[in-house]
Amino acid sequence: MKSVEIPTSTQPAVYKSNLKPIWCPGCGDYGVLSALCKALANIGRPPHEIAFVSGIGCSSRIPGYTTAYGFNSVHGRALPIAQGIKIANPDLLVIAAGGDGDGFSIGGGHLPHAIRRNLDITYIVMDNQVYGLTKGQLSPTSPCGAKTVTSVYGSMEAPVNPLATVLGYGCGFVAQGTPADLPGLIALIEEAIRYPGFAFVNVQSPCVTFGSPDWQLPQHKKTLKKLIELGHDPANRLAAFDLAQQYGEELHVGVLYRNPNPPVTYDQLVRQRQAELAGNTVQKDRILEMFKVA
Amino acid sequence: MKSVEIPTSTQPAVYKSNLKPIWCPGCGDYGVLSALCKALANIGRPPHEIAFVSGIGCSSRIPGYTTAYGFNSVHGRALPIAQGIKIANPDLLVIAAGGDGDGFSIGGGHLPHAIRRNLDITYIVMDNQVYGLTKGQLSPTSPCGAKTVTSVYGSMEAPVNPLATVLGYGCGFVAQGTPADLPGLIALIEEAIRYPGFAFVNVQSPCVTFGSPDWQLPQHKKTLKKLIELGHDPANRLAAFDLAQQYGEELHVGVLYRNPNPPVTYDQLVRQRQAELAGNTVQKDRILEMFKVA
Amino acid sequence: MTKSFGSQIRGGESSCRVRLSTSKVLSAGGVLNIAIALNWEDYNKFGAELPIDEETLVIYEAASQTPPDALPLAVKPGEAIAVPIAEIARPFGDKSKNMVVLGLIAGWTGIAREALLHGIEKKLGRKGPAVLEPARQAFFAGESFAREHPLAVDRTLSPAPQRETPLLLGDGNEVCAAAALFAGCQFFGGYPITPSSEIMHLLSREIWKFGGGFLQAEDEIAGIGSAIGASFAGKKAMTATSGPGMSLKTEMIGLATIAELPLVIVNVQRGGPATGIPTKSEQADLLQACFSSHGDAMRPVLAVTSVADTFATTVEAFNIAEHFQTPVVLLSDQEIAQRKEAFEPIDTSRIPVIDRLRPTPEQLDNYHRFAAGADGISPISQPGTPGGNYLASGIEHNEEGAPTQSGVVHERMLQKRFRKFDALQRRRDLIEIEGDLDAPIGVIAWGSVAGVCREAVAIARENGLPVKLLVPRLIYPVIEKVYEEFFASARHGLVVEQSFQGQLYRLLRMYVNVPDGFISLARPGANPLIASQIARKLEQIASKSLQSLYV
Amino acid sequence: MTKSFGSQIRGGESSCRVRLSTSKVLSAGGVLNIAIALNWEDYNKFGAELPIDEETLVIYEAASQTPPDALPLAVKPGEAIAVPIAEIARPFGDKSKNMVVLGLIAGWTGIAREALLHGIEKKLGRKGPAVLEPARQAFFAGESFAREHPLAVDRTLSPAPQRETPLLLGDGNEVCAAAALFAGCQFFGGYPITPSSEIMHLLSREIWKFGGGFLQAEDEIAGIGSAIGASFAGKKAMTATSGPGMSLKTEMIGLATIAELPLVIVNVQRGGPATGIPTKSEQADLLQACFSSHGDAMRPVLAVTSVADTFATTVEAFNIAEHFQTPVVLLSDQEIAQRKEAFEPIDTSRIPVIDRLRPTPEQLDNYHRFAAGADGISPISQPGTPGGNYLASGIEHNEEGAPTQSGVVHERMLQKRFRKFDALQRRRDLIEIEGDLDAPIGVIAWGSVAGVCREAVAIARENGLPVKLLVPRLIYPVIEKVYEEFFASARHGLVVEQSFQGQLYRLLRMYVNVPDGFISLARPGANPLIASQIARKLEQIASKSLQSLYV
Ligand SMILES: Cc1ncc(C[n+]2csc(CCOP(=O)(O)OP(=O)(O)O)c2C)c(N)n1
Ligand SMILES: Cc1ncc(C[n+]2csc(CCOP(=O)(O)OP(=O)(O)O)c2C)c(N)n1
Ligand code: SF4
Ligand code: SF4
Ligand SMILES: [Mg+2]
Ligand SMILES: [Mg+2]
Repeated sequence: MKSVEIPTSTQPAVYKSNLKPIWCPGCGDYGVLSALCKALANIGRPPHEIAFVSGIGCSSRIPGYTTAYGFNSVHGRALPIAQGIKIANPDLLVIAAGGDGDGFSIGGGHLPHAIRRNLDITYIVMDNQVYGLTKGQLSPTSPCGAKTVTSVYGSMEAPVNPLATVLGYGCGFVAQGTPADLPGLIALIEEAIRYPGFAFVNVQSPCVTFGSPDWQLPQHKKTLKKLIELGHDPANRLAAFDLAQQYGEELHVGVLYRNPNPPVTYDQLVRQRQAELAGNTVQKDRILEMFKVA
Repeated sequence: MKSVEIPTSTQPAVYKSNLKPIWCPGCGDYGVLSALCKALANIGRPPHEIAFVSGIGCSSRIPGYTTAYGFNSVHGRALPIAQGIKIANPDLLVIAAGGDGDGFSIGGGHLPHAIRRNLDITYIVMDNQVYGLTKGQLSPTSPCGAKTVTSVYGSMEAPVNPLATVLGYGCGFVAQGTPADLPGLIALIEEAIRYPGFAFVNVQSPCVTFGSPDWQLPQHKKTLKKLIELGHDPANRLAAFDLAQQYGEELHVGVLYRNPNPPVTYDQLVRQRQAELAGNTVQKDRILEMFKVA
Repeated sequence: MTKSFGSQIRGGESSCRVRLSTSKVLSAGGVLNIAIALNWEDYNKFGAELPIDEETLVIYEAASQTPPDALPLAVKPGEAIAVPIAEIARPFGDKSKNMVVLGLIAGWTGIAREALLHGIEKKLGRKGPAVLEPARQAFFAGESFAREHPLAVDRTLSPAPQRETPLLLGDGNEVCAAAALFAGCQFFGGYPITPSSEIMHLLSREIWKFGGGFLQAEDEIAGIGSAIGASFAGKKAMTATSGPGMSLKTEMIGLATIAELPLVIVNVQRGGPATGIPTKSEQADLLQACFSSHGDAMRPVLAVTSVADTFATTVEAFNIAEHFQTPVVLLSDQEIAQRKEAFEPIDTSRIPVIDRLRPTPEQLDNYHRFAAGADGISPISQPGTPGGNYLASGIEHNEEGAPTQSGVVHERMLQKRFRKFDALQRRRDLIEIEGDLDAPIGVIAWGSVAGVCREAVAIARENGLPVKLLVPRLIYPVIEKVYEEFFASARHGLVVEQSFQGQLYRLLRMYVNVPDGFISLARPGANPLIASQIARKLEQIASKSLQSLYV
Repeated sequence: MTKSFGSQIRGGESSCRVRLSTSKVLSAGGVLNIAIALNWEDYNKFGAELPIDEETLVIYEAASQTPPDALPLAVKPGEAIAVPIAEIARPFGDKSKNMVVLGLIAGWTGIAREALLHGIEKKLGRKGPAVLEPARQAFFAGESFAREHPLAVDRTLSPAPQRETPLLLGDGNEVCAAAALFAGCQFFGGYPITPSSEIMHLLSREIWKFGGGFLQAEDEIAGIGSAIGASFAGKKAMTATSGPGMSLKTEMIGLATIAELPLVIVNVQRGGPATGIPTKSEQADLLQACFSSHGDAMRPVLAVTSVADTFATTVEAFNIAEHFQTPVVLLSDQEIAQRKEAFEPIDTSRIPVIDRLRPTPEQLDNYHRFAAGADGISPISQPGTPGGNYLASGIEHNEEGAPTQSGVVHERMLQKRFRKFDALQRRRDLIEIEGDLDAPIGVIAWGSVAGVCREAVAIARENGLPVKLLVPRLIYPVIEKVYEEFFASARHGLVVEQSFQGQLYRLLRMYVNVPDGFISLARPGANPLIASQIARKLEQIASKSLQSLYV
């Protein structure tokens, strides 16, 4: 489980590197970076105990803008790398992040398995319904009918519903936020990191350059609905699944689902197994004894 | 949409090739092959109008045992290939099939997209909760605690829940069957093929060689519960999602979910778009005119 | 025209190179004739991409307060003029600095004002006179400044001769997509990636009009997978990507090889490895193109050599794919793919289009999908054809398509799959050789670097060097005879390419005895190779090779 | 011992080859000394895998009613004896035919009864006397039959000398996994695939005991991805696969290269391409191992040469990975990986284990992850270390790890990443050379074929041919000097390998001048190469090369 000591002195700035973001002015990802640094400051683990992994995309540049041990890997592969890190060293606080394309398209095959394995990892998707870095193609969360450079006559596909998808996978912590509600987003990310197990946060992080005009921060401010105010009970998985159906139509922010009885995480099981079997260790210089014929 | 004329004379044997299956005696896949050939005979499309695609695994050998145009491709890639076929020639009846490993593990990244694109393809998974062809490793549907050659101390992972997963993806037709109830399985496969859109059938097809002893055909016969007898309404998606949670504990057979208002399929949209734009076709020998500078 | 951007997604620095000539433009060009720096900091961010030498005219913003003899440049340019660009532009609004610069250039070089004014009108006309008119005025202001400040060395260009047929304008990616449609491509499946995405963009608009289908897949594996499916279904199919996507497609390329399904795979190369430098050109995916699959698999590899050549070479890729029932890798590179080039109209009626061999009714009577004639090619049926039913597979199979474990059948099938490419050894037309066939010095180059080397060889020839040039459009299989003949006279020379390892040089060594006098001139990507430098290298080689005659 | 199965998953035909010798067994063997056919149909299903020649003793089931001079074999064997095996076995139950056969062999060759009886007891003892006793009786019955029917040519073997230390028994996959643990591997991430899965099986049991972690991933990309993650986190990590999985890992291998993360990737080769022939051996993934990534990427490629050698070579793979901070491809092949072999105990105390270079406290004061010394290697910090924080990435980066688009930095980093491998040119110990260094004839072989060639060279030497043998354990980078020296005397010879293309031959040509007298002897997989045939080829070469001396 993640350490929860909070040295009160930690400042968000400690988590910001001096690399200048390449993001366009006004990009939603600036807000995500701020919120994350604030949440980390609240938690208080020093940067060198954090491993922050991403794929490729505008959003996936984020680890480089923090002082954590960062890994800006290749497109779609943040989660396998993050899992390898966490198994290899469960003491680390492991965060994965990336775009909607990175996570639900090319990386979509890793998500169900990361979720069912349930390592204590927080996964933040900056969902802007478009491929930002490659300049505006259809993304898996682009709405049906969306006109982009690869769908000039309008997309003919239903979008991925990230919230329903991860609930279908049995994810223990599912939330959605937006930089339009920064305090809310900070709280969600903090709660996700503190959740003992795999936690998923979908952030509606608008692309000002290629994104849809009616899905930008000012719009968010107007339309967002706080789940807590809707009276949603985050312990109710079926209700969460029902609410999730409105993804893309309603902007729900808050915790959709939090497993009230989080199961033991995989990284804890790894430790248990290592401890249980440690007594059987053969000395390395006697390793060939396993090939002796009786 | 698939043709639904039924020439009454078609015999199941017409769909069986003379290749001798390599399956172990008693393997559940024999039943799936029978059921499929029966269902195809009921539908009556001739074998040369059928394209039958699979990945790699014991189960994925199935196209070779039929007289359809078969494609026994590589591990996990049946669905992308099937989609390419259907878009290229919507007249074909396209079926994809494979194992739990093939479909939910290595091929798991393709499933959400095949479902949201909603081409008129039927996908049959022979779910035996194990890797048969590679001789008994953990599969994504192996239950937690399962002991296999890669999990001698017991698996530490929650399994994939195929039914909940595809419901999370918004699949329009979701069913489960078992060769232990052959007439039921025939009917399910036939209904899936007739469903105008992407249809998913999970078949509990036991591996007699590496499979779990309490999940074999005689057991199935005893424990299976017909959804229709449970009074389940297949038009109720939320109820289906709720029932799906019992995957691995209860053996539900029947249709979990059938969209009562199937949307237009992608292959139909492809045709529409081709028809709409056909008038704009440039003569091939004048194709370079698009590079003229005004 | 080659554009280049800083790492910023939007905003930030960018540069644009334009090369103008009355003769054929063969490359983006090396050293700049005229360099314009709107500010020095951004100019220098592009580093070696914008090289200057002792002949360059440098025009820069006077507001930078840099004395002409203290420019922040490694080389002292021929002439440097500080122009108060911002000041001149100010009356005409924020965005008119570029117009002032156009005016300056028109003024100093005499480049056709009419055409420039026409261009400005085309670009801005529909935004209304409130936008257009200040732009025109800014242009005029630039022009007057030039007139009032003549250059030390006159740089006036004589007007271009009038052309009968106007040139076409496009970039390599667009031309590639158009050629695919011409070749009969009816399916594209792919996943966006810089710098190949424009192929996909164009096809996503146009392919429907030709009765084709399009899929933006969830990843590159699904992209090629869907194309393999479409090819199995009987359609000419294509996928396009860049290095990282190419790596992901590796397994599926092997599948298409053993299942003998026609398919064109375009790789628009960029800086590697891994994510590398996505927006810059490199030629370092050649060995991958030839050897990435596991097992003994063989696929032809073609490379485009200019924007215009992209048309014919893309059609050739389809023809080879269809005729030999094979995946074909078509290599382009960012330099060609994203460079807007004016090119001569192409006589498409002289470009043949080949379709795959279908079984005859007799063959369908007892159809054996993989039964091959002497040429290794077997007729391929398509779903929907009665009697043509067969099993395609990635498993080794016998003539009927049934899976096998037999070493004997395996060997027979490998022979079939390799033998069919023997015919490519006769495609001498797919290697271009220029210059005196008996020349003792040779240059071998491919892709966008071929254009640079054409210029380098022209320079060397003007200087009296006996140099010939070899540019393969079909790179693999290596057409051994052609190289042997080339090397028969040329015992010295260069294999020039934009990679660190010198991949073509190594590839050639595998199959032909490359003379020891041939040197690999290999530079990694991002910065352009420069024709004059290559020409200088040729002179060194020439003097050494002459020496060697006397040893 | 090499087992082979028909295509049936369970049931169906299977064969088993055992090779016994008092000297070191170097390969699975070619032509059989003794062949036993329980029925001819199944025997012949294995085709060329079970070759027979004029000296083979064939024992077959009398019930098949085949006269000894009408056996369904291409070659007439030395002697053929029909034995009523089923009849003899009948009293002892269904499964005792094998025991009868063991008795026959013991009877005719004199192979140690005691050991055989001990083996039977070990195998069946715990099933109780009701199983054990009939088996023993069946063995005795076979023995008596043999005693009563002496062979035409005596085949009695003299008893093996008593050994001081008993041999160890294992297959290549198990030895590879054990070596990984010895080398300090603490993470395995992978996906099952024949014929590599046993590496994963063993590690899934044992790695925890060494404080390590294990992940059966959802696919090969995630398998290598998790291993890259673990390596980034500071642990020695490994993944293992076979051809199709290797193809899928292509992109991630490039990532490990540019991010400079140590990693061992095992590829147990099988028949290709695509799914190919999963259960048979081939050596056709070599060029892929060297060149599959896009971009200029370089990784060392090692190959094991026997079951026993798998230990040292696997440890070497880890040492190279850790020292050079690089992915390493370790090639094995099905023949070695799944062959049970008895081998001499290995003195592990003489095998060094090397760990990656960590930054010193001073270096951590102002840590630049990719700042390299002259040797190109930079100290690598691990998460959890204060001050060592850095950004690993697949994007080209500068010394600090910050992303860059600069061609100049790109070139500098490429130089660093290639330069570090210069040191491998000095690792002559990773190439084994046997025989007279001045021999005019040479053989080069790798992987399991090295063992076959050791035998072939021994035969050739016995016949008086002056032959030497070169077996690289480090195949790539090609240690040029060693080959140049080898070729200095040997101007004729063979490069022997089990692939269609002759991949090692081509690879060598890329980097060294292979004499024209060196011929590629390349045969595709599934069927074994045969030492005597290679020896014969050497004789041909010898007579030709001698001729050439007189030309
Ligand atoms: C294997 C591979 N395929 C494709 C790409 C090109 N590519 C880079 S980022 C990206 C998608 C970006 O979209 P998203 O993940 O939503 O991130 P965003 O830029 O919108 O934040 C693509 C297709 C790549 N780098 N690697
Ligand atoms: C890329 C790749 N990875 C791994 C394999 C090895 N492999 C073949 S089938 C299989 C899994 C079989 O399990 P499943 O899909 O459930 O089918 P089953 O045999 O149980 O019917 C694996 C891992 C392969 N052929 N290709
Ligand atoms: S392109 Fe869009 S997602 Fe990318 S930095 Fe700009 S605004 Fe952000
Ligand atoms: S191993 Fe299992 S799944 Fe495979 S054929 Fe045998 S019984 Fe069927
Ligand atoms: Mg996005
Ligand atoms: Mg299975």
